[in-house]
Amino acid sequence: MNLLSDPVGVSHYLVVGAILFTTGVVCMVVKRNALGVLMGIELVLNGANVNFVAFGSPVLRGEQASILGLDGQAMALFVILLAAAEAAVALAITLNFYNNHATVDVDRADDLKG
Amino acid sequence: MIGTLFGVSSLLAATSGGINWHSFFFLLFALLACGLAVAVVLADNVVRMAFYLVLSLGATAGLFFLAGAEFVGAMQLMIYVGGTLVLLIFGVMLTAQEPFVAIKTPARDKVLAGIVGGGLLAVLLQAAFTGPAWSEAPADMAERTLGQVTQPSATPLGMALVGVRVDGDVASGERSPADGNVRSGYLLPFEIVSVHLLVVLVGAAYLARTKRRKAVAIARDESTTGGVR
Amino acid sequence: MAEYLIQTVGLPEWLAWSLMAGLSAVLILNLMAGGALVFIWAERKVSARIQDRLGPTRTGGSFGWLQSLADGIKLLAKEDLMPAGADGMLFRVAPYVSFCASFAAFIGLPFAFDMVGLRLNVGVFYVVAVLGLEVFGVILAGYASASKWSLFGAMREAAQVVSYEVPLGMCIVVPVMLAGTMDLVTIGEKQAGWFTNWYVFHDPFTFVIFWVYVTCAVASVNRAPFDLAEAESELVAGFHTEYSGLRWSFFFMAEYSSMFLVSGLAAVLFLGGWNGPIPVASLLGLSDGTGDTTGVLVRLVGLGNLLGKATLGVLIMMWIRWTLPRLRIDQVMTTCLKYCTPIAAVMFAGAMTWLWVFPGGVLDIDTGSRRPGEIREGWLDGPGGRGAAAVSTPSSVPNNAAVAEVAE
Amino acid sequence: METDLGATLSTLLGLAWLIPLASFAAILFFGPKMGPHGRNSAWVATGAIGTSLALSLFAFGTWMVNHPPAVAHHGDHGDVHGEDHGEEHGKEHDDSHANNHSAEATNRVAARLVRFAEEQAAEGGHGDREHGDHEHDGHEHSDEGHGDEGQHADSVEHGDTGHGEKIAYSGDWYALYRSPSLVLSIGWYIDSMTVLLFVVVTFIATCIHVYATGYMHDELHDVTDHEVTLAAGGHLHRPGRFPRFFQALSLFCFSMLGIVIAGNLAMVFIFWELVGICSWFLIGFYFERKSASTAANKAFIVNRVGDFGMLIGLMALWGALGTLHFGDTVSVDAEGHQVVEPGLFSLVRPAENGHALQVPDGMVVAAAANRVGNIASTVSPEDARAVIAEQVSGWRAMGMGNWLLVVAGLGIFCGCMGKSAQVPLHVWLPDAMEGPTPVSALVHSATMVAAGVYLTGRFYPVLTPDVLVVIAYIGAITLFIAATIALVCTDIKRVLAYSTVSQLGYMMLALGVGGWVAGLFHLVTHAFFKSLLFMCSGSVIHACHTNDMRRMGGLLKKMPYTGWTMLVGCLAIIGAGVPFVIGFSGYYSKDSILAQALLFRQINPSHAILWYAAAGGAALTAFYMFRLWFMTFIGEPRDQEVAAHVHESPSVMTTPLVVLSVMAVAAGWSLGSLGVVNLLEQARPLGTAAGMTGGGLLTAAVTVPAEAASHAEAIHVTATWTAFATAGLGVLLAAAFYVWRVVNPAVIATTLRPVYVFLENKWYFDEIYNWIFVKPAHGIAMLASANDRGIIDSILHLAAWLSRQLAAIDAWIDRFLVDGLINTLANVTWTMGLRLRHVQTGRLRQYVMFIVVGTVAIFLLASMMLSATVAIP
Repeated sequence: MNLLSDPVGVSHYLVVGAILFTTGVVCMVVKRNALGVLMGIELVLNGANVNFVAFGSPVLRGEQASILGLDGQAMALFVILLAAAEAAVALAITLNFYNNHATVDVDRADDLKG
Repeated sequence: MIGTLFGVSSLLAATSGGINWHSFFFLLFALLACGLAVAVVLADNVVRMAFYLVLSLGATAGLFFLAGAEFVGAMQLMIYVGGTLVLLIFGVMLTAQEPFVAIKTPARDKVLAGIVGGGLLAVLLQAAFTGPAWSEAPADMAERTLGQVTQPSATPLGMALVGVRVDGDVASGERSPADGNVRSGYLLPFEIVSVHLLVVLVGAAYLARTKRRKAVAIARDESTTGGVR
Repeated sequence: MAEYLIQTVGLPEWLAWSLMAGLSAVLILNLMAGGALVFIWAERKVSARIQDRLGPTRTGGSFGWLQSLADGIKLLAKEDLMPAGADGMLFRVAPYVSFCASFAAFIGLPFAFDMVGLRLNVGVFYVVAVLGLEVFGVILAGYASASKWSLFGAMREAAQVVSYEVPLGMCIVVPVMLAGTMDLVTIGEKQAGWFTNWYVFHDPFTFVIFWVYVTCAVASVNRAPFDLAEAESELVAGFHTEYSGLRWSFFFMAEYSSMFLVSGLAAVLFLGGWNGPIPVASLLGLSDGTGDTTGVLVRLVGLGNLLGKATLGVLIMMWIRWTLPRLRIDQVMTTCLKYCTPIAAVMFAGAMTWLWVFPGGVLDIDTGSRRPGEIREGWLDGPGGRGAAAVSTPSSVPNNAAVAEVAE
Repeated sequence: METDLGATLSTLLGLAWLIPLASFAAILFFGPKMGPHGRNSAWVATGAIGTSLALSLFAFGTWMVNHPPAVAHHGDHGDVHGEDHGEEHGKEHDDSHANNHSAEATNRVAARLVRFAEEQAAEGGHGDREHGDHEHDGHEHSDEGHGDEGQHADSVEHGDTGHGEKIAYSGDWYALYRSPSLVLSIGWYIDSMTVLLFVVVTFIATCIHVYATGYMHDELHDVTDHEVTLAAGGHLHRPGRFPRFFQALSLFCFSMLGIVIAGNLAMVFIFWELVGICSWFLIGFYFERKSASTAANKAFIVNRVGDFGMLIGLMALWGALGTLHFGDTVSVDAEGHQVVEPGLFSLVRPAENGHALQVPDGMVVAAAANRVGNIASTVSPEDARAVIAEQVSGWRAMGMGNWLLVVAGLGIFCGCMGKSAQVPLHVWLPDAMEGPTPVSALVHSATMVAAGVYLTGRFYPVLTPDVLVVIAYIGAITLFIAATIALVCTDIKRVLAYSTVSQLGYMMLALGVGGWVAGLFHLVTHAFFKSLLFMCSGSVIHACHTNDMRRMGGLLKKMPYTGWTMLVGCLAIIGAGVPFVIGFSGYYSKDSILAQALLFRQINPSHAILWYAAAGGAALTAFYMFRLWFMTFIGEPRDQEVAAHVHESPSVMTTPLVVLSVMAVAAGWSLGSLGVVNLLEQARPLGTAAGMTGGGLLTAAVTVPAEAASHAEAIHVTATWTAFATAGLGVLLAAAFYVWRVVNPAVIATTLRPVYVFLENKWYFDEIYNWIFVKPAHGIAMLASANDRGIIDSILHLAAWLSRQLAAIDAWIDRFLVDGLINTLANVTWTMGLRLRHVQTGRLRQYVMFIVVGTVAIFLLASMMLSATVAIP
């Protein structure tokens, strides 16, 4: 299939979302830096957002989208808001972690391990 | 500017056929977003990670614009990028001293992550192409002018957030603001989210307040006793 | 304007579009580059006048009006140095990030009716968001330079901009609320007619909040007295200490163009946009809504109006810069959090109440333009809309036109 | 208007009734926190009862304004007859009977009966000639009696509130229990007697509260009780109980007022028991003292005996009549028209019968149970009712159910005997003097013991002549025995206690011989002067720290207030006064009692003994009261070290004395129509104005004369002179013994040794009871306990032993099987936990990994399962 000539459908967006999501997860897994983990989370949420928007998009789905209306976009909005909130708290936690352990290495955060 | 570029694109489409410019820009932004996301994973330096992240998010915003979700796009730019900005600042603050700029991850972790991620990606992709309804574009996709706003989304979104739905179902006809029984929209979630944000701000301020002395003391005796077991 | 070319001049569609594309791209770019040159020159003259000096006199004639050009050439000729410890990639990219940010912001700014790079119905939002990205480059620069002065400058800038976006947003919400849309073009249209329709004169609250906006705008483009990012007395040159040559000039252009941008935004949001204080056109019975020659001319006049207003704003910023001393960082924060934000909040509430008490405005002058409420419903005419629910309004003309084009 | 007034009065009195309860609760919960040692609880209680007094006075005023009592003009013009328009009046009365008992009709009937009573009084003794059909006679007499009664008759016509009419409001506040057969409710029955007694009770209670704040001040700090010696030796040392005292006092006031306002017998019974428990608290206030606790228990138990009889009475009434309400209950049924459910009074004295006493249908039917059974078995239920209804009058003529009425009356009176300490249940009252003196003054002289008399008065209309005669005899015996014992007592409070008993006997006697007003009148006056006397004695005891009169003497100079006020009290109780001119309160009440007794004797010569008892009792009263006063206040102090530190009591104690002495003087006077007598006359139960003839069950036929008749010149004068003479005689004797010392009491005591000892031992009542009841009870109890220990306990022990053995086995099972199971389980869990602990590595990234793997796994599983259904391209 020729990506340039074929019209773009929802699943293209889904692919992008999937990639973003996976990258985010991998980022969370790989990074030992707390901030890196946070960025991973942002990516994951972002991937989810892509899917939401794609499903709700009138451009991509034409008349089918009119049943959903703008639900997809609204969901995306809420995700973004909550992501902001989550970032704030997570950063505060990170800062605390840094204050207590003088590092941002999440592998060192195992005081409660079994 | 972009609009004019779209103009050009449609021109080219008219002349040399073949290329669908919507797909073109989609490809552009998609590649940017995914590539930069991968870059985020691969980079070791926190600040660079943040930088790539911001660009990736920006590209995603572009995707949103393409998908006709301008408001979400703008929101993405404003909040996500702003939030990541703060991330960046923290990264700079916390990793100003050398050892933390790059915390190395053992290779086997990376490999493991790669495998797992691959599995996940496979699953997701499989899901993405499962639904037949998703894979093909709407009929009028081909001749729709690029950048043409099929339906402005800001006002209906705003009205939905304050509890009046004028989109979607209204179009499909079975419900309309005229005959009262409109879905309540997102008034309640909206309120909840606003309160939630407030709480989060307060909580974050509380968590992040400076209490260095005590913290250090705790850290020390934890390091001596080796933590609580 | 593409319609004009197509309908009157009779160019083929693709040519018209491409012309328009090139035209607007060139316009914006030149606006930024040339504007930067002009403003640098103007800055020199203004500062000189304020300090009772002459400023540049020789280069290129009596006014030294080629001074900036000479500087530009010099900068082009200079070598781009990079510190050894710098993070090369970021160091290189940073200037372009800032520049692109302010450039992209211009896309959303209307210079006259429908004379806008891309008409977004979230225009204001878009512009502010993109403008906020400019600081990004600054921080990258500060970090990448591997110099503590730069880092300090960048940190200050970050803190300042991030916190000043709060009152700025509040100020911007007020005109949006009055117009009932975020579409800058529509906002501009609604202020058509006599200058009493300008939102700055809409009611006392908007008048006050306009000045709050000015303060926040100055702060968010970190001009004096808020220019802590490059506090030459403390940090050698702030975030661009290590920069030289073209990269440095990109920062400079970014700064001046964002100055121009916020001034333009102020003009569109509060000062009636491209509408003059006296509605000459509508008094003459001309309208800028039409695609024919008169329409284009009227729009050009509007363009003049807007540029004039924006320039005036920039000059005022210069005036402020050379008049007021620089604030300390804590004073900057105090100004934002203890003064601007509360005042903005109160004024927002006040304006809302006012709108609720006098829905049609206090003295109901016929602006010869649309009444509130019509345009707000304009989106309903779109494909997903409610069909014949609302009266069709010129604001939705471009869409329909585009659809028409597609049809033929 | 009446309902309005009823509501007003019920609200006022209800509040006055409840406020003490509030103070009780307040002191109960916060008493110790009220100031140091709960000093302020006194003010709380006093304030509460003061408020009640104010409310009661207000209610009193309201009553006076709405129903001004008419001057009771009596038989003194009963002998004049006029011949004029009587018939149409008679007719009117007849047809006025037709409509249901509206207030109008009852008024007329009442008026006629009063006039009939006057006639009968005029004709003196031969009232017994026409008994059986008062109704007819009543008509005739009233028809004749209209000449001089014209204006009065008219006033009756106009429904004006003249005397002889009964104005009473009754209603329910709240129904505790409601069933078709029984309604237990908190209700009110308010007539002038209620209002009057409210004023009296609250007034005396207020005085005594004030007095007690002074008297009980010892309790404000830790007390060393010298009358209690501990086993370890030494005296009891305990914290003060100031708040507790006033708490109990408040509760008592609440209960007493409850009895007074009660609207039905059930409620009366409830509060009856409440006052009982209050008096138990208060007698046992110094419960560490053996004597006090035993006295408290004695009082309570003896009262229980009475209450048992009362319960029987209640059962009889309820079982036969199905209601315990005094007044009629008017309710509005579903159709919206009034339904009048007759109360006890209108059942026993129905208006159709001219309020003459008749056995209510219920009782008749109950008595004729077997006949009713026959009827019910023969005819169908609905017309069985009709048959029974027409039979009832016949059965009543046969005297059926009469005994049931008598049982009811006697039962109720049993309760009254217990409460009012009538022989043979009088033994508790003297011992009750163990309580603090204010308690004796309030509870055991003025109010609670009067409750019995009050109830008898309230219940009066239901009492048949037989019961009345019994009451009269009981009263006479009581008054005589108590008086004789009082002659020789040396404990100042006991003298007063016995005088109380004997005065109560007087009241009962008065009621028994038909002197309804007289009895209750004496109740009121006695309440005043007896509480006065007790408080004086309390003041004396407070000063001398002893009760023994033989150690007192010559205190008059030391404590003038107490002395003189006590003299007033004594004069009041002996009924001193200038004959026919003026006198202390006791003068009026006692005269009316004597007069009634005399009248009774004239009508029924066979019962002359009652009259002699009354007259002799008067002499004895005078003697022992003045013996008390002389021994205490006159002559030389017999015990120097007592006399040494005697001092007048603080003003907080003397002020109530003065106030009460004023009342003791003036309570009997009546200014125009405003007087206790007229008020009571207003409250007289319907139909009791007339005489009654009956008996046959317990006594020979007897005629209870109409009280009005006792005001006839002949009787009145004789009675007054007798009272005066006897009282004077008594006083002179006392003076001769203890002032002039012409006679030496010791000599008399030795010469009449057996009598003296007999009296000193209180007629050996306690001993007799001890032998008859207590000892056998102990014996039986011992048997029972022996049986208990010997047999039952051993069985129980065996069972216990067996179950222990069983339990041992169970324990083994429990320990080794059940616990073993549990423990193994726990161990397994523990070890598993130890193993699984290591899964919790605390490594964030690992967790994320797990999540991802889990997700993928789930997805794969799901898709495998669904692959059958969902076609995956």
